[in-house]
Amino acid sequence: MAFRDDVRRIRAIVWKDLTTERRSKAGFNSVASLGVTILVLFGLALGPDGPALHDAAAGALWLAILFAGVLAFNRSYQVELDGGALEALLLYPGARWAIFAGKLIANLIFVTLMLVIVVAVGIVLFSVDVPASWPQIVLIMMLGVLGIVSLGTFYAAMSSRSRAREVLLPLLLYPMLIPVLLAAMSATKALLFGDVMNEAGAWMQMLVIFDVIFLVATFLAFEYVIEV
Amino acid sequence: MASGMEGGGVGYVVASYVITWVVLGVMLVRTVGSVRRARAEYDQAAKGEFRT
Amino acid sequence: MPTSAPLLSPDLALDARGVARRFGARWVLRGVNLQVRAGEMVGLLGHNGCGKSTFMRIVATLLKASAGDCFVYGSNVKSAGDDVRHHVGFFSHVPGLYDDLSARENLAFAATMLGFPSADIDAALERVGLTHVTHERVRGFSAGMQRRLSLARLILQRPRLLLLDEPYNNLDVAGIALMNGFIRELNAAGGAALVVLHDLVPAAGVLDRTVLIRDGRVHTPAAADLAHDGVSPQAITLPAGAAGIS
Amino acid sequence: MSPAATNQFGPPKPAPAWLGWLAFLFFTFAQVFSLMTSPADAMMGHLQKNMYVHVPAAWVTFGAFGVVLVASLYFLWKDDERADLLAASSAEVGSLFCGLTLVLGMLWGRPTWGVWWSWDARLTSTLVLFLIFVGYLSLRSFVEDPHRRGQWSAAVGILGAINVPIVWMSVQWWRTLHQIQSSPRGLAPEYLRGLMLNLAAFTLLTVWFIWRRYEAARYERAAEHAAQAAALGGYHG
Repeated sequence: MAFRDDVRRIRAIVWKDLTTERRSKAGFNSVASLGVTILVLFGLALGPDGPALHDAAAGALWLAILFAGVLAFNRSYQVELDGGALEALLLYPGARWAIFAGKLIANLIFVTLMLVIVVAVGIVLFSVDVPASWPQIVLIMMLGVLGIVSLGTFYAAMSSRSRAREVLLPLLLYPMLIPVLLAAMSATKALLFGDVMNEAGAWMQMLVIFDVIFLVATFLAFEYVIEV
Repeated sequence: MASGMEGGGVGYVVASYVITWVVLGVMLVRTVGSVRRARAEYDQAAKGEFRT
Repeated sequence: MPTSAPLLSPDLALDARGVARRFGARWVLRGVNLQVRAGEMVGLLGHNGCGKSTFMRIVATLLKASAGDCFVYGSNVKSAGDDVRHHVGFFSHVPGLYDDLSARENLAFAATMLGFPSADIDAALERVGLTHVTHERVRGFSAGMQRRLSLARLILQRPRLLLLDEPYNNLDVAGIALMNGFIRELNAAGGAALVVLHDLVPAAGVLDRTVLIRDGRVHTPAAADLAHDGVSPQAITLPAGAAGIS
Repeated sequence: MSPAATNQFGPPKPAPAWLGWLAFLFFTFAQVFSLMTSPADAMMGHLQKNMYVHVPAAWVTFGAFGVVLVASLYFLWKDDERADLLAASSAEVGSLFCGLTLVLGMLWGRPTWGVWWSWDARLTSTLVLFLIFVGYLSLRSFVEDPHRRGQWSAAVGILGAINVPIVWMSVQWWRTLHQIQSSPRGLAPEYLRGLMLNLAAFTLLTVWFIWRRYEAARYERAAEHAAQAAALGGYHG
C-alpha cells in the first residue's frame, strides 16, 4: 500500500522533471551542445592524427559525458529551488528515497539522451569503427551512466543548495567517480579494439559492483542530505 | 631498480626530513595558537555571562 | 488517517515543549512551549525575525529543532516525521509551484505526492476561482493567483493541522474570504490551525486566541505587548468576540 | 533529556600538557634514533631513510581518515555535535599529513624510479584521498548552518571512505593489465625497529594534534553558547 504510493510518487517526480525540462527547451539542447563542443575540443587537443584520435576516443567520450552531465545534475535541483518547490516536495508524506529515485531516473533518461547524441558525433569525429560487440558497449555505457548519475544526483542535492555550487559539485563528485570512470573507459576502450586481452568482461563486473555499492550508499545517505 | 644509488640521493633525504619538520612545526604553532585564541574567546564570553 | 506512532496526547493537535533553534551562534527560539487543541485556531504574532516562521518550519518537519520536543497529534516531528507530514498542511510564503507546469498539472502532481491520486482537481480549481487558467503555465500567474493555487493544494489535502504563514499576503478581498472559509471548514471538521500574522484584521472571527513570540519564547499578549510589536492595540479585542466585525 | 540536548555543551576537557611534550620528545627521539642506527641500504643507499617519515605519514593519514569515518557514522546515528567537531578536526590534521605523504612519496619516487609520479594504486588512491579531504573541508567552509554542515559533511566523509578502497582496487586492476607491479621486498630487522618507533611517534603526534584542534573547536562552540546565554539571560525556558 504505502509502497505502491511511493512508486506512484517516483513516477510523478520523473514525469514532472522531464516535462519541465522539455518545456524549458534550452536545457537539454544546451547541455547536449556542450557535450559535443567538448568532444570537438578533445579532437583539437589530440591532433589531426587519425590513430591517436582513435586511441583516445573512449576516454574523450566519457569525459564529455561527465563534464556535460554535471550541468544536468545541478539543473535538476534548480527547478526545485525556484519558487520554493523543494519545500513543498519535502512536505509531502512518503519515503525520502522516493524523491531520490525519481530524480535519479529523470537524470538517467536525460543523460542517456545526451549520450546518444554525443556518441553519434564521437563516432564521426574520432573515426571509430563500430565493432561487432557493440551491444556490450551499449551495456557498459548504461552501467557507466548509472554510476555517474547516482553519485551526481546525490552530490548535487548538497551543492545546489550551498554557496559556490558551480565549484563544489565537481570538487566533490569527480574524485568519487574515478573508479566508475576508470572501469567504464577501460571497458569501452578494450571493446573498441576487439578486446584482445579479454579484459572487458572483468571491467564490466567491476562496474556492476561499483554501481551497486554507490547506489546503496547514496540511497541510504540521501535522507540525511535532503532534510535540513 | 638502479644499483648506482649508494651515496646518491642524500639531497632528497635531507629535503624529506626538512619538509616534514617544517610542516610539523607550522602545525604545532598554528594548533597551539588556535586553541589559545578559542580559549580566550570563550573565557571572555563566559565572563560576560556572569556580569549580567 | 494512518498513524502508527504512540499517541501521547492525541487530543492535542500541536504540543511544543521547550523547542529551541539556533542559526550559527544566534538562538532564534529559546524554549517555545505551545499547546494547540484539536479544533482550536491560534494566531501567532511577533515582530519580523522573532522566529515565527522558524517555529512553523520546525512543526512542519522542514527544520530540526536544536533542543526540545514537538508533537503533532502525538507524533514526534523529529522521529516520526512521516506521520506528522500526513497531518500537516503548510501554507508558506513561497508558492512551492513549478513554473513550467500548468495549474492543473501542478495540482495533479501534488495529489499524487499526497497519496490521493484520484482527488477532484477540477473542483479544487473551481473553488479557488482558477478554472479559466486550468491549462496555463504557472509562470504567467500573478502572485495572488499563485497563492490561490497553493490554497487549492491545501484543499486537496484537507490537513488536520493547518500551518499558515502570513496567509493573506497578496490575496484580494475575495481571496481572504476564500481562505477564511477554508479555515472555518477545516475547523468545523475538527482540525486545528496555527496562523502567523502581522495584521489581525483579515483573520477577524477566525481565531480562538492569539499568542506572541518574543525573545524566542511564547507569551500571551497584553495590549501593550502588541503595540510594542507593531500590531494595533485594538486588534487584541478582535479575536475574542469579533465574529461579526468583517 | 532529549537527544538534541546533548548539543548543549560547555568547555572541553583540555588535552593534558604532558601528552604534547611526550609526543614531541618521543618524536625527536624516534627520528634521531632511526637515522643513527640504520646503515645505508644495499640497493637504495640513504634514500631508504625516507621511509621513516613517508610511511608513518601515510599511516596516520589513513588513521585520521578512519577517525573521520567513525565520527561521521556516530554523528548520523546519535546526532551529537561533538562527533561532528571531532570529524572536522581529524580531517584538518589528516589532510595535512596526506599532502605531506604525497610530497614525500615524490621525493622518494624521483631518485628511485626516475619520475616524480607513477600511476600505481597506492599513489593514486592517496591522491584521491587528498582530493576527498579537500572536498570535505571546502564543503564545511561553504555551509554555515551547523546542522546542515554536520549532516552533509558526514555523508561526504562516509562516501569518501567507501570510495578510497574502491579506487585502490580499480587502479590496481588497471595497472596489472598494463604493467607489472614492483613487488615489495621484505624489511631487514634493523630498519623495522626504526620504522616501528616512528610509526608510534607519528601516531602519538597525530592524536595530540587532533585532540588540540578538537579542543579549539569545542571552545569556539562553547563561546557561541555562552555569548548567546549572556545576551539573552539563559536559554532553558
